[in-house]
Amino acid sequence: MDILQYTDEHKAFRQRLKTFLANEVTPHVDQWEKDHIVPKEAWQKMGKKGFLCTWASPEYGGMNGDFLYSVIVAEEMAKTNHTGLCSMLHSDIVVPYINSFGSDEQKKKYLPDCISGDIITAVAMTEPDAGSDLAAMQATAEIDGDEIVLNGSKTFITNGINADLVIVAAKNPAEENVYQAVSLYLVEDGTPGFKRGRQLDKMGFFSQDTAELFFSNCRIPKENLLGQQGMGFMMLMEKLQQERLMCAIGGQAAAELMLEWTIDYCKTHTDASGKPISKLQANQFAIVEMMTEVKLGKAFLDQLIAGHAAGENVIVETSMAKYWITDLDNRIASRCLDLFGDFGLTEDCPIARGFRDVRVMSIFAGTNEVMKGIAAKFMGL
Amino acid sequence: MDILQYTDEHKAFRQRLKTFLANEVTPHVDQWEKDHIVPKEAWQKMGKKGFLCTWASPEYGGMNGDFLYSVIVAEEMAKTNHTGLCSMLHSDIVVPYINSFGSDEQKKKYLPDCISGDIITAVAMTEPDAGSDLAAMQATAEIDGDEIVLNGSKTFITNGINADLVIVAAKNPAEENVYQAVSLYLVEDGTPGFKRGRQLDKMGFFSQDTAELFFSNCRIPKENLLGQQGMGFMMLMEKLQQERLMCAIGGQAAAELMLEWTIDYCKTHTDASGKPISKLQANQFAIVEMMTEVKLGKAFLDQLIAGHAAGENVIVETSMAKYWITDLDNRIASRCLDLFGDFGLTEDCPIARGFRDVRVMSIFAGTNEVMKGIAAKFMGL
Amino acid sequence: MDFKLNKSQKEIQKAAWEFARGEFDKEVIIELSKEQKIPDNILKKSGELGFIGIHYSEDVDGGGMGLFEHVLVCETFCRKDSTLGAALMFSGYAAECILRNGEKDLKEKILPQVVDGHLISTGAFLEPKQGYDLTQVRTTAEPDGDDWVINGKKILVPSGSTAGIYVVLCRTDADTSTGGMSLILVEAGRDGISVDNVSQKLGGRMMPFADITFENVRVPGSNLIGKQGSGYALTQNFFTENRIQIAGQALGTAQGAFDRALDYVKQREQFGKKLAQFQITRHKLADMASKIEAARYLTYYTAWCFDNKKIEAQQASMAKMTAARTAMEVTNEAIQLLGGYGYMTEYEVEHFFRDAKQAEIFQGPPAIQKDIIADSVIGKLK
Amino acid sequence: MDFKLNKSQKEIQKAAWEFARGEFDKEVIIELSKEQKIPDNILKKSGELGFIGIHYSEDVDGGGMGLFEHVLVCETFCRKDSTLGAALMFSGYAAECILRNGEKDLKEKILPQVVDGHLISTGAFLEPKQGYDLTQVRTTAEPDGDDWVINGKKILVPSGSTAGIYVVLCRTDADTSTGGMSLILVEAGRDGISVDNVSQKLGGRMMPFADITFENVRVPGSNLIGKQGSGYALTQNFFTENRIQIAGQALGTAQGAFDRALDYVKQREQFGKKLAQFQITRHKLADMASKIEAARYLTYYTAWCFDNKKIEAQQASMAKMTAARTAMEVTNEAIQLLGGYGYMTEYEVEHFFRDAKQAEIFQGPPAIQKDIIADSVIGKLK
Repeated sequence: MDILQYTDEHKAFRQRLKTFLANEVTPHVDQWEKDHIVPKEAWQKMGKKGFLCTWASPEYGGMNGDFLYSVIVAEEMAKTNHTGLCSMLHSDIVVPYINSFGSDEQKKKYLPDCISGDIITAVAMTEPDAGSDLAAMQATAEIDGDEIVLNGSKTFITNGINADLVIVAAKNPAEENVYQAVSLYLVEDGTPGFKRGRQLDKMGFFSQDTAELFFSNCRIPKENLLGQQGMGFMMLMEKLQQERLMCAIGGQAAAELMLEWTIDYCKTHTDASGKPISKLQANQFAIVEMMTEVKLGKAFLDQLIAGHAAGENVIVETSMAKYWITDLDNRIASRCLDLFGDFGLTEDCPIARGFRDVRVMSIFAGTNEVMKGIAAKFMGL
Repeated sequence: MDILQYTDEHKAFRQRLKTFLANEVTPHVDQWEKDHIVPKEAWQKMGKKGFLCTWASPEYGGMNGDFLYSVIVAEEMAKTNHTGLCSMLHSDIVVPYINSFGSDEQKKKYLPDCISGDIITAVAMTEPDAGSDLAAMQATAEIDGDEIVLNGSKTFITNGINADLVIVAAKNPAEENVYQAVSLYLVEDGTPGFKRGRQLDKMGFFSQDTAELFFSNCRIPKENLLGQQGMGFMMLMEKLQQERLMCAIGGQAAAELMLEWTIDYCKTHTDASGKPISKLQANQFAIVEMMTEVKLGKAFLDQLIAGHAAGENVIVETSMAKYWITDLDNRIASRCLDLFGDFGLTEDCPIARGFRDVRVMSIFAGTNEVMKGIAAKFMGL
Repeated sequence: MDFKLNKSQKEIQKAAWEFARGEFDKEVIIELSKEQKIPDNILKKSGELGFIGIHYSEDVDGGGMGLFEHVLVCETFCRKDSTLGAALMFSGYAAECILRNGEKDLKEKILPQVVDGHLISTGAFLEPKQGYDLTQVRTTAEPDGDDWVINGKKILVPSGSTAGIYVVLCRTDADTSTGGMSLILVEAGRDGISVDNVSQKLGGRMMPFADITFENVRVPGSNLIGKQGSGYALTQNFFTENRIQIAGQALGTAQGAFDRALDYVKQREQFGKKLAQFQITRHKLADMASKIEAARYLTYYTAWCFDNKKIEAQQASMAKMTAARTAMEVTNEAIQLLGGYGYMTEYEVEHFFRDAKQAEIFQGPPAIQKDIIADSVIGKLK
Repeated sequence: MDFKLNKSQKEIQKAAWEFARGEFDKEVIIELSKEQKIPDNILKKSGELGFIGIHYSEDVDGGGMGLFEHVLVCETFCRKDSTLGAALMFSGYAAECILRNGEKDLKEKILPQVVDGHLISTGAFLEPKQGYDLTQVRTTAEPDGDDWVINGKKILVPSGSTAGIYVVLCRTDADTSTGGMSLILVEAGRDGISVDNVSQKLGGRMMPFADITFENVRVPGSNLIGKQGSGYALTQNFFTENRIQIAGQALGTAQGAFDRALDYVKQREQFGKKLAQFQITRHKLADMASKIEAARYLTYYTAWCFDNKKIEAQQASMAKMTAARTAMEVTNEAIQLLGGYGYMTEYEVEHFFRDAKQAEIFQGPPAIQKDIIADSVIGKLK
């Protein structure tokens, strides 16, 4: 009994995407992992085929797809076992800010290129000393005539190197109420005073260009304010729900993928007696237990997706899904590796990359501890 | 976004049941727990109000309710925090054998009284030396003229003392293939040679009359064969799925109930500084983590109920739900008790009973290890 | 480091095991547990043989050994039976406050009776609406002539209905800090004491909780334990000592359930094999054994720290939390391995499970232990 | 029991810590880890200072101490750095086979070079399609004149590409039982050896795995280690010893990650408070500290058993499994406490986490350890 009802159109779209990924992404993944970046052409190819910003209006070149199209892309991308071509962040987290809060001019200027993949986007919230605590933000934006002057630094910025357009959160230093001080600004690549720091050296997510961004007297036109002055915090809060939901969707697909590989390995590898190791009772129980957790996650997530798509208030459930599923990823990665034995300690085992990659999911988009705090708050505890 | 669609009729039924339970069951529970049995009158009251065998045909006095009525009764009964009036076993596990496999005569003879609560039923499968291993069954049934002679003993029989009618599984000693040797028989209270042993002294389930049953040269008419000769094993296998699903449903409701009490306690009890203990971060996280697991179980179970009601093959998922949810019950009972502190060590704390009661759920209806074995088998491992 | 038990420790362990094997009767224990009673004769014998006061000094008829030896006996007794074992070894609950801090006269008057199993002692610390936080104790003891006059209510006092003496934490000073409290010995049966709300217990059924109300209860000034104003600190010290004892109790509870599960799976057949031949059973036993082994050396190390004056509160909390969690996990799995029989009273493991929960919660559930450990691990912040 | 480290143990611990603090450079370690290389100079210094061969007998220039002391150094080194620490202390991997069983001449020829850090050794045990089951080893060594001629393939040999000698488990007898195997020393670089498939590692990156193929490789008869036919048993003995060393490695890995997390939460502020002030952070640290403490005494006890000839395979498996699980749990939580920084290479805990996984899987993941433990716990069934 499926909770989500995919139409034939959805299914055909998924099939086209699978074919595209098999031809244009999977063969390059190992190289991208070595390069620690994905070439911009890959983004453009994806855009041209209609796989970016599937929800966007035809007015800008989009296909006006419902939320299930976003789900499909997130799931299938996760199954390419790499994180560099981070279309989910672009399509379902960053560009929606422009779509929801941008002026008509901004939309006309940016959306078509966002949809075609000619513009890659990023969002710059997190700062070195603030982490998940948005209220501790230090970056400033001051008005100077017709311009806005940005100063500050941001870190852990996904697509940080590739990004052509960055949504930057910064504070008005004159506003004392921190919740009314933050605004969002659009900063284009090449703006003087906007510099990218080094690509951060990390445990996994090798193909993803996570970077630091620096703004020093970076001047942008006033028109680059996104949405209303002082509403940055509200806009971030509003969009964070979908961001976290997308993390959960990607995490769910990753868990399914790792387990699928492991089951396949256990069925096709034998012990010294020639028996497939999937026949060992301890391995069977391990697989059943992991599969049960995967199915639990799936049912909960599907129900949540349906609720989110219907516009329900699902903040508690989204926080729960984000924390539980990304924790599940870590548990599954570790437990699957055990079934591979020493081979699992080499990068030739695909789960090794998974083990390194999923470890950050319980940290980004708000740590899982922050998720539990949000759930507690909205449960009235 | 609810997975199961309850109609207004369902909702009205649930409300009537709640009222009934509040008036006729809850006030007596402590006494029944002390008595280690529930009076037969309670069963009759329940039957007269239409809360037993809700699925049964109007021909026999039933209301022809869909599976959701069974779900409603199982859930609400679990929320009475006792296990003695075990209507779920009667309505959704035992009587369905008669309905599915019984002859017209048998149905006419027994179903009306089963529905009215004048007959309480039990099923006798488990034996002292066999446990979850049905193939190791020892009880025998031999044909002698127009009669069948039963010999053997059964244990852990729910409703064992109250039962007016017992479905007994026994083997034809002449049949070598164990899977074709078992048949089911209807044995009425008072049949010579049918004796009840002592009520078993156990950790919990105090109000439930779990007992040993003995058959020594117990003669029943040939007509008391239920279904076809030698098909007992198949019939048991067929019905076990619903039995295990019902366990999961009861377990889910128990988890929800225990957590609800605990949240309520934490919100209304303060620490020495006067702050409700629900404000302590560690308690908040504990509650959020438990609530997340409860919601995961609920989503998975609702999806499974829908599949089962639609006649899908859900054997893997049923095994998973039974093991995961009953394990969850044990985890939640223990963790909730911690939040009560020393008060949780007294029977005045309602979770204490829950802690003792739920501990058997991961054992009965097939241990959770058996569940994992079934799932592994049907997953093709 | 040297992990060998010395000769006397080995003899104590052996003597405790033989005593328990000879005297602990399953049927009697099950029956008395229902009635929440302790078998008096066994209590007295334990006393006579020196088990109860093994860690008491010789001047009060004790064994003159360390807490390490007490923990060894706790473990051994609870391995044989978790309910009776704990009830015997904690029959002197809180009398350690007198032992460690009392004046010579008070010690000599009271402790020999505890040691020989003729007097059950208890401590009355908790109060309504305070949780485990004892900084706000409201029971008062006021000096009146040579006496103390006590007023207030204590709740969830272990063995509250059977103990002959209570060690009571009272406020003796208008000062509301923790320095304004004292420990005072109160004999049961004094005027103004009422014992009520004796609760049916989930675990540890031979030590029922009760509430004790003191209404103008008068005791002599010499019943003060330790210095006036030291009550809070001495209570914390006692809790530290008691948590180590509970670790020993939990360890034995785990081991006893493990023993029974191991026996069972070696003889029980299912699906044509011994249960012990299934990999999953084997792995469960391996896990259980490993957890017990880890809890054991942490517990022993902690008891050794106590005897060598290296003890800190957080070490005792670690041992208590770890051993009790181990006991919960092991007893829970033992029930599962016994299947339906595991749930039945006569197979015993069900009461080991309930007693493990008692060990896990009593003297502070895990969250309380973690608060204590974190205080020490993190220390002062700059 | 006596849990005090003796004077020499304390000195060793102190010396190891000072050496590691002085010599282990974070940047160098991160850089060399990427290249999967060990810093030669530090390796040689560790040798010169006696750390590598601390548990070797004095006749081969060893320290003459026990495995306990080796474990202490493993723990201390890995606490400072999990990758380099393990690489140094396991630079003599499998040379213990020679130490414990070799003829005098062989020992004197080989071991001093291992002890002084000039020779990396390894053991070649696993073969394709065999898992961890060594009963079906197919690599053969046939006598030919005074030599052995070796043919076969070994996989996943640690430090396979950097080691100067391999201890190779071979079948030396047509007998297909485990009694038909022997350990033979093979020097790297002999004709017929090819080393390939050097893998990028997930953890333990200074000890890359490689496959080694032997094609008519000829070694002198004196390269036989121990008696002919004893190879399987000696390998199991070595695994037992090595698992205890891994327990020490895992313990230090856990402690090192804990240290870093503790430092971090004490200085990092979020939501207007130090992270260390949040109850949930405090409880995490309390949990981590308790787990480390439990793993520590189990590990020490197990090393003590080894030195006192009381060791059994299952005890080593318990220590290895427990300490490695602890390392996984603690390093995982350390990453979480550091948040985004925990994922970044320069904050180190990410490699402690990967190294913990190495410790958990290497020499058998938990399921293998449980099989071993269960064999002993359950014993023979009637």
